[in-house]
This record gives sequence, structure tokens and C-alpha cells, in this order.
Amino acid sequence: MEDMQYVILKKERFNDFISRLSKMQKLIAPVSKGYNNFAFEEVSSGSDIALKYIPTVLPLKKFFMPQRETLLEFKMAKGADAEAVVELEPMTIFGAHTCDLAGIQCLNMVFSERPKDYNYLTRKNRITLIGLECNEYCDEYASCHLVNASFPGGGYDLFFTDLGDYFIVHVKTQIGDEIVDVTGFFEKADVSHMNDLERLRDHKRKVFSNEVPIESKKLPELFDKSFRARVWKDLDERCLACGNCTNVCPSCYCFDIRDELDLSLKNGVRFRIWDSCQLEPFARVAGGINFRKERSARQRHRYYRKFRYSVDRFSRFFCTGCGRCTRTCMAGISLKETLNELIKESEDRVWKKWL
Amino acid sequence: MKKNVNINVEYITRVEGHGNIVINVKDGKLETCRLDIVEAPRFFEGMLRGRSVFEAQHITSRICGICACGHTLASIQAAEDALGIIPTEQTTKLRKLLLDLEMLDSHILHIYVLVAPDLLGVKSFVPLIQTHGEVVRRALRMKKTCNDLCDILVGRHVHPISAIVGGFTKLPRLKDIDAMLNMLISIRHDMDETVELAATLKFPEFERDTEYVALVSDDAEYPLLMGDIGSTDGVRMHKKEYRKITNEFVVPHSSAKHTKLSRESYAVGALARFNLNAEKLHPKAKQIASAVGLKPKCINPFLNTVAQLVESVHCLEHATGILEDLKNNPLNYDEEIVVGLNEQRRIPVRAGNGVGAVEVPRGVLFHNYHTDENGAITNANCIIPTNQNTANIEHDMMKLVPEILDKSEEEITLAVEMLVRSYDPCISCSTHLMNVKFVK
Amino acid sequence: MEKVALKDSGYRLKKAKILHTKKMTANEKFFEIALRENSPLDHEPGQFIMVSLPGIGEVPISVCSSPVKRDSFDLCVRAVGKVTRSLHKLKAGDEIDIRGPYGKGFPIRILEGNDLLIIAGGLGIAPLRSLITYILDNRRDFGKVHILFGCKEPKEMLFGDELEDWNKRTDLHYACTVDRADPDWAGNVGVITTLIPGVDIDPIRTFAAVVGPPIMYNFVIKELLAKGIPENQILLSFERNMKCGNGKCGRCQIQNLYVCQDGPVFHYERIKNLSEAF
Amino acid sequence: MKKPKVGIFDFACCEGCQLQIANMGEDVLSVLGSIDVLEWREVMSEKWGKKLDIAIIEGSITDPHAVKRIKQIRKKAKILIAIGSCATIGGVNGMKNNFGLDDIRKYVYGDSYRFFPTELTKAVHQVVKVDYFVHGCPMYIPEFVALIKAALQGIPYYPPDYPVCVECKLNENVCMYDRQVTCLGPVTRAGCNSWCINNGNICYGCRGMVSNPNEKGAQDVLAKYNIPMELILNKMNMYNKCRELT
Ligand SMILES: Cc1cc2nc3c(=O)[nH]c(=O)nc-3n(C[C@H](O)[C@H](O)[C@H](O)COP(=O)(O)OP(=O)(O)OC[C@H]3O[C@@H](n4cnc5c(N)ncnc54)[C@H](O)[C@@H]3O)c2cc1C
Ligand code: SF4
Ligand code: SF4
Ligand code: SF4
Repeated sequence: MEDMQYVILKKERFNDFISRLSKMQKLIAPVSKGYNNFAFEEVSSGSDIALKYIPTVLPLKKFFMPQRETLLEFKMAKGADAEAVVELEPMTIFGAHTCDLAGIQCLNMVFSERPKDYNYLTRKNRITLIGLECNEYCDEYASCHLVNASFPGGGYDLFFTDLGDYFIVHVKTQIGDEIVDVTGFFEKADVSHMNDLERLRDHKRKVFSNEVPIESKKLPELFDKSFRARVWKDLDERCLACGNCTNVCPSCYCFDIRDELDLSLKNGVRFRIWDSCQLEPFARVAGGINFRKERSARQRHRYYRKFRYSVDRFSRFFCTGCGRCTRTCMAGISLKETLNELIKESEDRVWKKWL
Repeated sequence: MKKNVNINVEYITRVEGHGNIVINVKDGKLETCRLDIVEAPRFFEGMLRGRSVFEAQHITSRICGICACGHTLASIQAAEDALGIIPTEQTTKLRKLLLDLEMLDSHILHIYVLVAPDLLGVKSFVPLIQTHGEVVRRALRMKKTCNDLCDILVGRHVHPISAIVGGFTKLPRLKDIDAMLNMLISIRHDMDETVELAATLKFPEFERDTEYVALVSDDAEYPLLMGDIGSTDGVRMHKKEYRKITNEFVVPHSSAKHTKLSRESYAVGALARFNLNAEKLHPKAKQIASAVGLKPKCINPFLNTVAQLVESVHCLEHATGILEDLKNNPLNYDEEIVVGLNEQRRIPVRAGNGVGAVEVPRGVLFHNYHTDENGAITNANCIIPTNQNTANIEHDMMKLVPEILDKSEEEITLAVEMLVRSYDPCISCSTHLMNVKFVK
Repeated sequence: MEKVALKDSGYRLKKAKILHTKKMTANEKFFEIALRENSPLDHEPGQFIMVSLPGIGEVPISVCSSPVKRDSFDLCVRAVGKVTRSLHKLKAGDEIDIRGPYGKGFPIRILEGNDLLIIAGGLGIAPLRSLITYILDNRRDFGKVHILFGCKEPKEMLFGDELEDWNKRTDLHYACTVDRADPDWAGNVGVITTLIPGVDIDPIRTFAAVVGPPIMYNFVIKELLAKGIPENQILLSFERNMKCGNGKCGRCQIQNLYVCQDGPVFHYERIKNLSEAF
Repeated sequence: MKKPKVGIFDFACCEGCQLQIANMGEDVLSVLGSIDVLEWREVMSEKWGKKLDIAIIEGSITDPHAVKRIKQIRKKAKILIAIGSCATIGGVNGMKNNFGLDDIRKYVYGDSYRFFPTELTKAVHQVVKVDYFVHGCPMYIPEFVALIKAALQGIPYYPPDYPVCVECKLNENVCMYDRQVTCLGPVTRAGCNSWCINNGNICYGCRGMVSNPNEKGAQDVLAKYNIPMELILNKMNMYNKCRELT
């Protein structure tokens, strides 16, 4: 534990810390939108921030891969070269839960895989990430424990844990160290603080239990057997193909690329914009064939991208357990229920073999 | 001089909707003089039957894109009257603001895009882009500003979104109010120039004594959103008695119904409001009225455009006042409502009969709904300002044409078209024909 | 928000010039294209490039010439929509922008020394032409070569002159068929699978390369397996919707594979169990 | 490049979409810089009546006269653009089709109903071929601009074929279903940037339905909120009644 460094921030200094932070560069944190909905938005004072919140409508990916992002700028004049660009805005994000940190880790892997995506990587380097521990389970939709995202697993510069009168803060990177230094509101953590933290973690280990009756390492195997499972048909009937589940997912990153000219028709940009595998035209080709025409195929694809394909490609789940897809789905399609169905169905099959 | 004139203008241009003018003079004698409304009827009142009263404003706003906010406000008033809802003070304030913006927007459009070309001797504002570039830019700038103001306040100007029965689904934040205030202030200068421009325009000299009808009230505010109905002939009635004012009748040549009150016809609109309520205008507007020599009771219909100008100044100032007030007395955001179709019965419903009477740019607009105990509309009636004006326009034409018979047919046509346009008729609006008893 | 130039962007475009065009059929047009300074494209047979018309869009198009031709390269484009129709309006001297080449083409090093059975359906001849011309340029490096080509109607036949040439050559076997004949047609009539049983091959040393419309694959593969060609010697090239070419945008994904990076050319063995592939 | 000749024509509608053009402000001048507007009754007295490169059509086709007129315009125009829900899907005018034609005429005009001929409301493409669609009530200016640019470039414009929810989520709105009210966003074609929901109201479906909506799923969702099926269908029919005509 040599390289680990813990400091504490007393609660009464929190507002000063936030004000100070917001003056250093744009500061983003969760704020309440009413109806138990939250969003990451720009803040300037501690009172703007919802310290207790359930996952925001949109995850942090909106800062790392903006919904619409310019890739090229060009002029229509003959011979003019298009210029590749990246749009940047340095910012600090405060209050990322462990599931959202995991989401960013997923995106980091995707965009670092060759061929690297420098638009993403350049932007990522300008963003400072400060995590915030969930002491309690958000709600019945979350399944972070199943996918090992309920405890901090890196991916941040600083990580805050609320321990009543104070936050204990894990300093992970040099940038985090600088924030601690520059703001000057922190104190060294001592053994009693570390003990408090350990107590909280013990408590969490009790509260955060596995929500789905399967060991997470068995999930890939479950999916190997489930390509033709009944549950996909069921989803076909219910899913509206609205794409909400993928838009709110922290590890969904599909996009479309489009061109746009200005009114003079002389200058233009090429930009990418979020897209979703749940939408009808997504996999349709010029001849009119749609390789995932059925909503069931599209839903299945979504689940496999979270629990199976990513395991092959990146050796991790791309579901962070945040529960957003379930919370947002007006058709009431629930990730946990789907997993439960798959488990049940595969157990049925096992039984049938024996009978 | 005995003379034959045969004028048949198919689709009067630069008016909203389709109307034709038919004039027939034989041996110097006026035989026919008609304004035909040939807009395809759209049957709004019929379509409203069976729909939730909470959808009424959404649907009736689609009667007219130009005064969509006006229809919205009249519709909401009627629905709330039927349901027995009394809007909060804050809601009323914001509705007045919306109406000011609507008035301003519409008057600007009418003055610049529809009337100015006549007075500058061109066929449309398109050639003005070359000859009067600055004027066109100013017009578009002002129009866009009004539009952007409505965007902030109610989501959009054409078919507002957040103004609904019960209040507003979204209230402007402090930064929005600041932005709106700055926008209004930014067009003050343009408004001054508009006044200067208007002062140079020459309007035809023509007069006909007319009964004017508009909202009236006992307080000191220029009544636009609320009030009784009054006329220059001394009539005053509660809005619920609107049918006694309008006395609609059907004429075969028009898909819009005609109306009359104390005489054969009456007029509504900016001039009517001015004639009835001039003393309640904002001081700056009064000042402009006297500078351009407009005083009540003015009976030259061509000067309706001037009355619109005066009202524009009034509305600009009045809206600025409301926004300044909102800066000092912040809105209560708890009043934001989410109603949808009222499927959750967040707003209690009951059977009822409600009337909305609102001054919209072209005059007083009536909506009337009967609802059943589930809040569904059983009967609907909308009386549009242009309907109320059509008979009056015809009577004006009948007086005007003989006075200018010495002119060429083109000149007569132009004069008559200008007369029609000065009323700013909204023909797409006026074809919502209603379920009324016919005056036999 | 600042906007800064990005040197390493995967979306950078290269300027290219159209040297020559030729209308091939009602819907297909041929383009010969050179990069600036005639620098080589350096592609493998079977790879594709992203063709850009800034302001309109970008589409994946297979390179249909042999890499041996270094000063320029060829494309064959079917007009179906936004970009492809706009491409058809261009003529010699006009400029386009490209990215790439992308993807995995035909594994030339593995094919060398073996026999080849090349099966093209319709526009599938485009990517295969890059392989065929490469083979002809390096004819000594390959064993026996069979080319089977099928299309709907004679008037849809692409690269007619070259097909004639291939037909005349003695160092390869060529056969073609049409689904529907017209009065001038004297050749075979019927779907392409009807040609397969008649080819004389040694399945163990034959690699099959198949490109055509999606419906063709199932039937052709069945015939090839029936002939005894091992699964890992059947090569297919897939078409999917594609936006980035960099294995990110997700559109071309077939289960866990990205056609743009892992393909478009695949060994049948690798994808036979992917039910979304066919 | 020669400037294309453009005419703007209106049928049964509120003329709000034309007004949206005026609401573009000084951008109108940029658009007018690249086209020649030769006919536009609402703001111009000039009439053209000859061949056009682009005809922009607003409004639904609701009477025999309109059918004749739209066919004439189609003959004159190389490209025909339908703007606004009335033109693209029939829009609110379609609600008329819920009633018997004579019934509704009598309701509105009483005894004189015979003076007022009417037909089932139709969208423009149900009468003549339409090349470009700008959906929405009113049309969304940025989409109109995008489409005009596509028309000038001579390339197709594909309106989005995914639901309003997509845009709504990107705008990070609190979903109406979280607020316990029903919203037509899940079955309505996007492209308006979830205009209504951004302003706290529900989606009314003015842009028409996506091409392959899960209607059963949508009805299930709506039914979950205990509103009678009749009301739900009514709600979908506010703009989409003309879908039934083919
Ligand atoms: C690896 C690879 C290699 C290829 N090689 C070649 C080749 O060598 N030659 C070749 O010609 N093609 C090739 N293609 C296919 C080519 O990429 C497509 O034809 C091209 O992308 C079509 O783009 P477009 O912009 O012209 O058409 P689009 O404008 O995208 O339209 C294509 C079709 O889809 C319809 N459509 C598209 N979007 C919508 C929408 N939103 N709503 C309704 N309808 C819609 C259009 O009506 C049209 O029929 C290749 C594809 C791949 C993946
Ligand atoms: S949010 Fe629900 S309805 Fe929408 S696409 Fe996802 S699963 Fe389907
Ligand atoms: S509010 Fe409406 S449009 Fe938005 S996500 Fe919810 S259902 Fe979809
Ligand atoms: S949200 Fe719905 S009703 Fe509103 S503009 Fe968009 S499509 Fe039309």
C-alpha cells in the first residue's frame, strides 16, 4: 500500500473546495432535475451538487465523446484540403460513481484499441475525474456488484468517500495530488480515518450482494448458450426500439458520421453523432437488407455487447451495473429480469437433459 | 361619368389565407362588391368534438400559424372557464407577456412584409431587398427577435408549447428573463426607426363611420387578455354573451361567417382597440399616436396600420415592464406543471361551458367550449376577428369604389386590395365555422 | 470549446484525382483514380477504401485493381443513394477524397502455390477483380485458377472486355451464367450454383474466394462443401453498413466481429457459426 | 450555378410553416441568395405560373379544387417539397376523417353545408409524388434548412427514422413516463430535437410515426397508465389519422 495516499476533507470545507475547484476550470457534478432524475451539469458551488444521487440520465460519456463532435472542417473549393480537428474543453468532473468510472474505463479501452481514436484520447487527457463512493445501493435497478463495479477499481484522479463529518479521499494520480495541493483544504488521513473507511467497506460488502443468481465468471458461458433463447422473442414484443437504453448506457459508443454545409454551401464540417444499434436503420445496407431487422435481434445484440463480445475483445463486461437502461425503459424491459430469464431457461435445458 | 368596371381578384396576395374580391360596376353603378373567402374549410369546431379539453389549445393553435399564441390564450381561457380554474397571478402575468409578444410579432410582420410594399410602390418585399436592404433587414431582425422571445417563453412562436390549461409546463429561469429583457431592449432602436419610417408613409384618405368593438375594462391597463366586450356605439357586455355581439350569419359566397351588432357591420382590430382604449396606452405609445396625428375616434380603415404601430410601441414597453418586474420578483418554479392529457387527474375536471375572449392582433377572438364530466369537448365554437371584419370590409368597399371610379381599373383594384390588407385579414383563421343559430 | 487541428486523426482525408471514368452499365460506373503525386495506395486485393465527397458523405468502396498497378487504382461504383449517385456525376479531372485502405483482404501469402476457385455474383466481381488481376500479374505464383461469374441479366455484366480476355486465356478456366437471358445471349442460363458441380478441382489444394449478394452465400457454400473444399479454404467477403472503418462506430458488427477491421474477407471456418453473418 | 426557380404554395393549413421561413430572420436572405422565389402568395403579389425547379407545398389536400391545383403544380415542378404535418402526413386536418363528411359539414355550416364541398383529408404524397418531406407542426427550421441545402446539392434528404425519444434523451429531459404522463415520443419520428418535451410538454406525434413502430408495445405502455384505449387511439390520430388511407 506504499503508493496509496489518503487525505481527508472536512465537510465544512466542502463548499469552499467546490468553489475553488470551479474557479480552476469548468466543473461538472451531479445536480437534481426533479422526479428523482439527476444530470451531470456545470456547477459553481457545493450547494448545486446532489451528493446523494442515483445514476444520472446520461452517463459521463457525454463529456468524453460528445453527442455531436466535429471531425473535419472543409471548404468546397476545388483543391482545398479538409482539416482534421478535435473539439476540446478542459474540465473537472466531480462525483462520478464507481459504475460510471467503470464506464469510462470501457470507453478508454475501445478508443485505445488500434486504430486508435485520437479525438477521444486527446479529449480524455483534458478531463480530470473525481469519484464519489456509493455508501448504499442506489435502487432495485442497479446491478453493479454483479459486474464488479461496486467498489472503486481505479479510473479516477481523486476518489471521495463520505464518512459522515468528513470525506476520505484517495489520491491516485499526479493531477489529483496537484488538486489537493493547490486547493489546500485537505488534511492527512490517520489510522482512525482508515478504520472508518474499512468499516464502511465492510458494511457495503454486506449490503451489496449479488443481485442475479449467477457467478459473474459464468456469465459468458451463459450467453454462449443463449443465442436462441426465448426471452429475445419476448423482448421483441415489448421493445419500442426507442434507443433510450443505449443512449443512456455508459459503455455504448456507436455513432453515425454526417456532413453538413453552411447556408452558403461553401464551407462544411463532417461530424459524428451518437447512434444506437436499437434503431431500425442502423444495420440496413444500400440494397435495403437489414441485418438486424427484428427488434429481438437488436436487443440480443445489445446484451451480447455487454456480456459476451466485450469479454472476448477486452476481457471485461461492458455492463457497469448502473441500471440506467432499466430505469429509462418505458416498456419496462429490465436487465436483471432478462438475465434471470436466461438463467432460468438454461437451467430448464439442463433439467430437460436429465429427464 | 358612366363606366363599367369588372374586377375579379383571385387569391388576394399578401394576406393569410385565400380570399377573392369581386367588384362589378355597370354604367357607373356598383352592382356587386364582395370579399369572398374561398379558403378550404377545415372544420375545427367539428373536429374538436370528443377530444379532451386539455388538447383544445394544442389543436386550435393550428387554426392559424400567425396568431397561434392568440388562439392558445383564448382557448386556454375558455377551457379554464369551463373547468372552473382561476389562473394564478404569476400565470396571468406571463400570459400577458406572451400576448404582448404576439401582438408585436404580428404587427411587425404586417407593417413591413404585407403593407409596406404597397406604400413603397412595389409588389412584395422581395424587390425591397435590393432597394431598401436596411428596411428589410430591420424587419427580419425584429421579426426574429419576437420569435426568439417566444421561443424562450413558450418554446416557439408558431404553436406555443409550454402554455397550457392550468399554467405553464416550463417557466423561464432568471437567465432567460435577462436574455429576454436584453432582446427587447435591443429592438427599441429598431422600433424608433420603424416609427420614423411609418411617419413618412402616405395612407389613402378615406373615411366611413363605423362601429368599433374591442375588450374594455374598468382598470387602468390597456385590456388585451381580459375584459368585457364594448363598442363605440356604447354597447358593453360580459364575454359570456359574446353571441349577442357577433350575431353570426352565413353568406353563400364565403366559407367564413359574417357578423353584425348595432349596425349592418362592425370592425375589430388595432384601430378598434385604439378607439376604445387609447387613454390606457403606455405614455410612449400615446406620444407616438399624437406625433403621427392618430386620435380616437378615427374612422379611416387604412389607418389600422398606424394603430398597429402605436400598439407595437405599447406592447414593447409593456412587455419590458413585465420582465423588469420578473427580475425583481422572481417566479415561483413550483408552479411548473406537468399535465399531459390529464390522465392522472392532476387538474380536476367537471362539466361546464366556458368562454375565452382575447384581443389578438386582428381583433377580439372568442373560443367557447362545452365539456362533459370527463373533460371531453361536446361542443365548440370559435369566432375569429377576420370573420367579424368581413362584412365591414365589404361595406367599406361599397363606399370606397364609387369614390374612386374615375381611376383606372388597376388603380381601383390596388386601392381595394390595400383596403382589404389594411384590415390584416387572416383568412386561414376565418374559416372555422361554427355551430350557431342562423340569423334569418 | 476550442477546436484544434488533429494530426493523427483517423478521419483525415487524402486528395485523389479522377483520371478516367467509364459508364459500365445503367447503374455502374468505373473510375480510375490517382493519389497526389501518384503515390501508391498500397492496398491488398480485397481491401476497401472510404470514398469521400465532402459536404455529401463517405462510403466504403472496394478497390478493384491489382496492387501491382501502382500509379493509380480502380473503383467500380453502383449508384444507389446519396454519395454513390453524386459520384456518378463526376468526370475525369474532378477530385475526390479518400481514406484507407482498410480491412483484411485476401490472404495472398496463403493462396500462393494453391489452386483457386473464384466465384463472383454481380457487383461482387469488383473486389474479386483486384484478386484476379493480381493473380494474372503474378500468374506463376498460383496453381490452377477457375473463375465463375454470374449476374441477373447480360446487360448487367461488368468488365465485359476483361471477361472476354479471361475467357480466351489458356492459363485459367472461366465460365459465366445469367439468371435471365436476352435474345443475344448464347451462354449459360441459371443461378451461379449450377456452374459449380462442373468445375474440376482438387479440393484439398483449392481455395475458394466468393463475393456476391448476401443471398448467394448459403447456396454457394453448400456446393463448395459438397465438393470437399475444407472450411478454412473458403474465403468470403461481406458487405455491411459502415461509417468509420476503424472498428468503432458499430454498424458493420457481425456479432463480435467488425467487418471493417476483421474483414471484409473472412475464412468461412471463422464465421460459420455466427448466425448474424448470413 | 443558375439559381433554382422556387414557388411556395399553400393548401388547407395554418400557414405556420411559411411563417417559420420568415422566422429564420436574416438567414432568409442567405436562402434567398441561393434561390429565386417567383411565387409566394402570402408575402408576394408577383405571380409566375410557369415551370419551376422547386415547388414548396404547405397544407393538406381537402377538396376537389385542391386536388386539381396540386396536380397542376406537380406538372410544373421538377422537385416537390412537402412542408409541415398537414402536407406530409395530413396532420390535424386528418381528424376530420374521424367523422362522416356530411356530418361534419352540417355541424359547422348548418343548413348551408352544401355550399362547402369537402373530401377526406389527404397528405400531399397521397395525391402526387413528393420528393422531399419536412415533417413537423410546425416544421423545425434547422431541418428545413438542412433539407433546402440537400435539395440545392441535388442529394436526397432522409428524415430520421427513429423515435423522438432518441433526441429527448440526448437533451437529458426527465422522461414523461417518469412524470406519470403518456408521451408519443416512442412511436414518433424524430427530427424536431424533441421540441415539445424540452419545453415540458408531451410529444403529440406531429411528425408522423416511425416506419416500423411497435404499435402493440406502445399501446401496452400507454395502457399501463389506465387511460382508455379510445383516448390513446384518439391521441395517436390527432396527427396520424391519414395513415389509414393508402
Ligand atoms: C466493404 C464494402 C465494400 C463495398 N464495395 C463497393 C463497391 O466496390 N462498389 C459499390 O458500388 N458499392 C460498394 N459497397 C457498397 C457501398 O458502400 C454502398 O452502396 C454505399 O455505402 C451507399 O451509399 P450512398 O450514400 O450512395 O447511399 P445512401 O444514400 O446511404 O442510400 C442507400 C440506399 O438506402 C436508402 N436509404 C439510406 N438511408 C436511408 C434512410 N435513412 N431512410 C430511408 N432510406 C434510406 C436509400 O434510399 C438508398 O436506396 C461496399 C460496401 C462495403 C461495406
Ligand atoms: S429503452 Fe426499452 S423500449 Fe427503448 S430501445 Fe431500449 S429496451 Fe427498447
Ligand atoms: S419524454 Fe417522451 S420522447 Fe422523451 S424519452 Fe420519454 S417517452 Fe421518449
Ligand atoms: S415533440 Fe412530438 S409533437 Fe412536438 S414537435 Fe416533436 S414530433 Fe411534434
